[in-house]
Amino acid sequence: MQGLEDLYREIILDHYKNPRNSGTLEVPPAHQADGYNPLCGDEISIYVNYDGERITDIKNSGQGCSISRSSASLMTNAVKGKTIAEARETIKTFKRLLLLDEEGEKSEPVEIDLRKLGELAALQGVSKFPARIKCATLAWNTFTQIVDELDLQIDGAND
Amino acid sequence: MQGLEDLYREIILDHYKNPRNSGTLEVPPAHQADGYNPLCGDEISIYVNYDGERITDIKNSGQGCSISRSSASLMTNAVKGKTIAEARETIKTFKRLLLLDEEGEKSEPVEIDLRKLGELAALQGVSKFPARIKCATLAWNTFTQIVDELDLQIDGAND
Amino acid sequence: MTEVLIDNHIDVAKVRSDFPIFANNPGLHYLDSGASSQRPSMVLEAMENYYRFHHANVHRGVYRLAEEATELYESARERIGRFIGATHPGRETIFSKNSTEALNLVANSLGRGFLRQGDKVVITKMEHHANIVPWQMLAQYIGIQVEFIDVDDEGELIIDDLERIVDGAKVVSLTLTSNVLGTVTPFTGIAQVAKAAGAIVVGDASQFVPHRQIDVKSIGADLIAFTGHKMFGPTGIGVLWGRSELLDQMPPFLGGGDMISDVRLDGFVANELPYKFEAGTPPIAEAIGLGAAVDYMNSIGMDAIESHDREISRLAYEKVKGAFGDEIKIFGPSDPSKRSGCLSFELEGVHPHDVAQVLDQNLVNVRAGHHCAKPLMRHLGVAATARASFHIYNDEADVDALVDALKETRNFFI
Amino acid sequence: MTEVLIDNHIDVAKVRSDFPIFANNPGLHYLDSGASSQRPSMVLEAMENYYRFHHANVHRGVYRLAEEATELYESARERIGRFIGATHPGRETIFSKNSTEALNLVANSLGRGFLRQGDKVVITKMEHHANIVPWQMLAQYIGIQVEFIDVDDEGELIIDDLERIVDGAKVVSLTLTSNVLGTVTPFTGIAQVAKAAGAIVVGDASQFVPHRQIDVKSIGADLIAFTGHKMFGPTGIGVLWGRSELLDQMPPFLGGGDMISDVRLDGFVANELPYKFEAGTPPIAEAIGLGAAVDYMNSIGMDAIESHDREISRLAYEKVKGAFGDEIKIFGPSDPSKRSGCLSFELEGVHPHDVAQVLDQNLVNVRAGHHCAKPLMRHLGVAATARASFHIYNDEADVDALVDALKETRNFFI
Ligand SMILES: Cc1ncc(COP(=O)(O)O)c(C=O)c1O
Ligand SMILES: Cc1ncc(COP(=O)(O)O)c(C=O)c1O
Repeated sequence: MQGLEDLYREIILDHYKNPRNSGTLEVPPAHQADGYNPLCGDEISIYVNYDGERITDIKNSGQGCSISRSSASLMTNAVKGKTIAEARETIKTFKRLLLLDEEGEKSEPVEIDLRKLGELAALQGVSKFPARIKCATLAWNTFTQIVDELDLQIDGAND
Repeated sequence: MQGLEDLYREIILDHYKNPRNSGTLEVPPAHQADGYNPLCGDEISIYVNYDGERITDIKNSGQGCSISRSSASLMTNAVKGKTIAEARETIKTFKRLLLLDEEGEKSEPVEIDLRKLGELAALQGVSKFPARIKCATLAWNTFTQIVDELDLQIDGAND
Repeated sequence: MTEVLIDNHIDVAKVRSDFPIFANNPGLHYLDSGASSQRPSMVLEAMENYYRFHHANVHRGVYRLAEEATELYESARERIGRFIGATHPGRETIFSKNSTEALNLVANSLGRGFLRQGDKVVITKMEHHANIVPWQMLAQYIGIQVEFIDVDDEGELIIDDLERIVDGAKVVSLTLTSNVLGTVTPFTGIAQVAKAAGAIVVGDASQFVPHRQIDVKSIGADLIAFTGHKMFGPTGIGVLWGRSELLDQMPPFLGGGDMISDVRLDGFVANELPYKFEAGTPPIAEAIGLGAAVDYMNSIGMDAIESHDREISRLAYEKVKGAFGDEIKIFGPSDPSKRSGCLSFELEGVHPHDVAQVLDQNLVNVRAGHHCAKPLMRHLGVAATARASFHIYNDEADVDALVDALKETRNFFI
Repeated sequence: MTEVLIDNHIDVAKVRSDFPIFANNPGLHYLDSGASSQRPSMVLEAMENYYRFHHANVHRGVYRLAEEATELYESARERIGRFIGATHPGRETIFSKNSTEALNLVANSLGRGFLRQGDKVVITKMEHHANIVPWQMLAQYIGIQVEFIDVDDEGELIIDDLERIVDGAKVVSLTLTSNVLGTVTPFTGIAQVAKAAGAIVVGDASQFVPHRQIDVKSIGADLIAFTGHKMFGPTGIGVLWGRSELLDQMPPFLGGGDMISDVRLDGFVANELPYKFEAGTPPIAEAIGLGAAVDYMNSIGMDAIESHDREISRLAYEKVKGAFGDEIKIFGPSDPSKRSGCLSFELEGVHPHDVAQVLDQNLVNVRAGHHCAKPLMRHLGVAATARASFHIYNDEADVDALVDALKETRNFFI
């Protein structure tokens, strides 16, 4: 069995107790997506302002456990200011960190440069707690919905 | 385990090979009821002519195993010429012989006078073969439908 | 460590020795029987014995193995039917795969045979999803109206106004014990009023049957559902009991083998009870296992089981409340004598998921989540609770372990 | 007594030693695997191990036991899905209680989401009731039209005119192997024509999967049902496989816990695959047992299992036909190489029920009846047949015992 410290790193507890980017944005102009974790009842809403090039602002609100809330906080920090392509790259790296493939299924470990990840690296321990993976991915999957939506709009605009 | 002779008594094989009262009667005036054994696909039709007092004629037709066909043959022999009350008495005795209560559920043995039963007694061995009880009772349960119907008519007529 | 639960009713140490999971997981404090109980070895042995000596498909075989299998299967039905007080155990006891399927059977069959657009079905806000979603599906497909009996701050149903609520209802369906609050509902009283209003009364006894003697004849229900795995039986089996007069009128639900008496190209004729509602090869080994579970419960005694349930529910409430006071919110009746089976709570400042995680490190197993009762959760104003739930193998040592682990949790997060 | 089946594929003696039923019933000639197979001890041990060491309810628990149970359950799903060649084993493999429920799920879900009054559904005259009655219920409730592909004297489907038959059909649902005739249907060919006509194609693989390798990706089906207890698994479990694109569009069938992602007072949101179709506590131990059964089949090798099936089907046909000639009527293909799994027959002048009874006295277990295929029986002009069915633990000695016992039957009755 894994120790609690593997799961509840300092950074996680800090983001849990002092959440970043919490709140809502006005929709529209902001894009909103909602996510549920049917297993535990956790709920999240993600709001994104996008200027056609970058994610200029991002907020989240919801209810959840320390893992799910801190993951949302870490995620919003990680993608704020990024382009869609960069955000997708971050999502991909995060999934690898949790030993998930792009579909979110369990996969073999892939080498990742933890230093490049910054604070996100704190979520690595979650991979050892299968029941908590869904907590950590909730915010990310919800954010992915918005990214997909923005991609569609961009495609549409280019048509 | 029980020997085959317990089940397939001479009388049973005789009634199977030389069925009595087989055929149909014209409906109306005859009363008809059909029965299925959903477990094995056996089918039976019973036809009864009733003169207001007695069962003046009874016939049966259908498909079935030696137990089901011989039981039909024995049953028609046993109730032909009887009043409704007498026929009910015979049905009751037959059920007891197979260790069934009036609902057709398994019950404790009750003393019965085998000599009074005549040929019907040959069906006693069936009680030791649970899977075959439904074969033996098919004709009887189908006949009971007609008896019930006649009883209703009598009640109706007396109103 | 702590004094042992004074309980003359049940010899918990002996009971624990009947359940192999405890010998195989030393130190385990299993407090999740509300989700699924453990199995005594007699239940496992009954199923093993069946598979190793007697297995064949039931009902249609003329040979000895098939007769033995049928006899074991039907005898389990009889014993389970008698255990709940059925008038005709052999006809009224229908095997399903779990409570959920039993309740879906009820909703679908009534939906096909009895309910029309606009008809009112009354349930409660404390129902498990198994007794909500099937009715919502009927609302979607045939347009029935689902109405909810409300819940007060004590976790009790608000029934002052019951006549009005059930007025005109075609069906009233409710739980006998809440799987979240531990509330035992005044089922019989509600059933009387509902019947007087002409409704069919359905009871979800999933959490009741494992702890309390039920007598289906006298509680006023027309239909009762429960589930094997919460009462020491295997997974893969549930039971629907119904009054045979009603079951006889209800159209079948699943179609296939065994539930028919004839099939032609242009239609089928349904079989008699109970087979009409058992399509396909039934859960044979599972029924035999549940029969053994019921024998086991009888051998312990339903009186003793109920007394134990009352005592440990009270003890858990008092010890946890005593240790944490206002730092903890316990859902459900504050009168511990009204509680059965479980203790749902919220430790201030710590999410239930995190509570369960830290408890697990201390080998204390509790469930965290919405417990398949999201409408109730929203009513309580929470997304999730932590829930400790009990059975006859739990004692005061388990409660103490819970309290100790909760203290550690608090220290970790706050 | 007789020469032993020359079969390089399977060491039958070794296989029999894996199945406790044979040691516990000396002399048994079990020829009813078409109704239900026996279980090897590895399957029983997998379930025992689960109950004794790891049981808890799946999916919702944060603690170790619940994680272990979930891992065992989901790993069984993965292995079963891979065994049938699913592209997404973890999403497309849905557990039901048996084939029958899987087919009812299909009919009901399509009935809710895809079919309207007057829509045509094509099945065949050789279907098991499980693939007839659910459609007849839809005919009753929403007014679909059920049409039947006919069967010829060789027990084969008449498909000369297939384009016309499936023209405009919304669903074409048929068996891969007849449980009465032993016919292996030209499923893939039919599926192609049906797909070209725009139909959803459903396969009942209940009798196919136990004997033949299936690759759901390549056979042209959208949905495939099969059942655990015929393939060495426990009772109480079946499988529905479906293309995930289709399953994603299909509305849920049973409502309750696990199949939702949210429930509010006024409605619910369905969960993702596969949970959307798994309401309530699933058959956890049964899935684990079926996972072990699939491992067992892999360890024997599906090639060897198929070769054995072909060989024993041929041998039984030839020996029985050889011994009784015109005194026996064997149903299904007269080309033994076209047969799989079973031999249905009528011994002239003796009712199948009586045949089975005398055979049982000789410890030869066969089934007698309509085999849940009454429309086919009427087509064959019989009320019942006797059916001997085979699996990997049967060999030539079983066939010889069948022939000897049939001789005794004839002498007794004629
Ligand atoms: C072809 C076929 N389909 C469906 C079934 C139904 O299987 P189950 O009774 O396990 O649901 C059977 C088994 O009897 C079968 O042989
Ligand atoms: C009150 C109640 N009803 C229904 C159910 C559903 O039981 P199952 O999952 O066995 O169908 C449960 C169990 O979670 C329950 O607690």
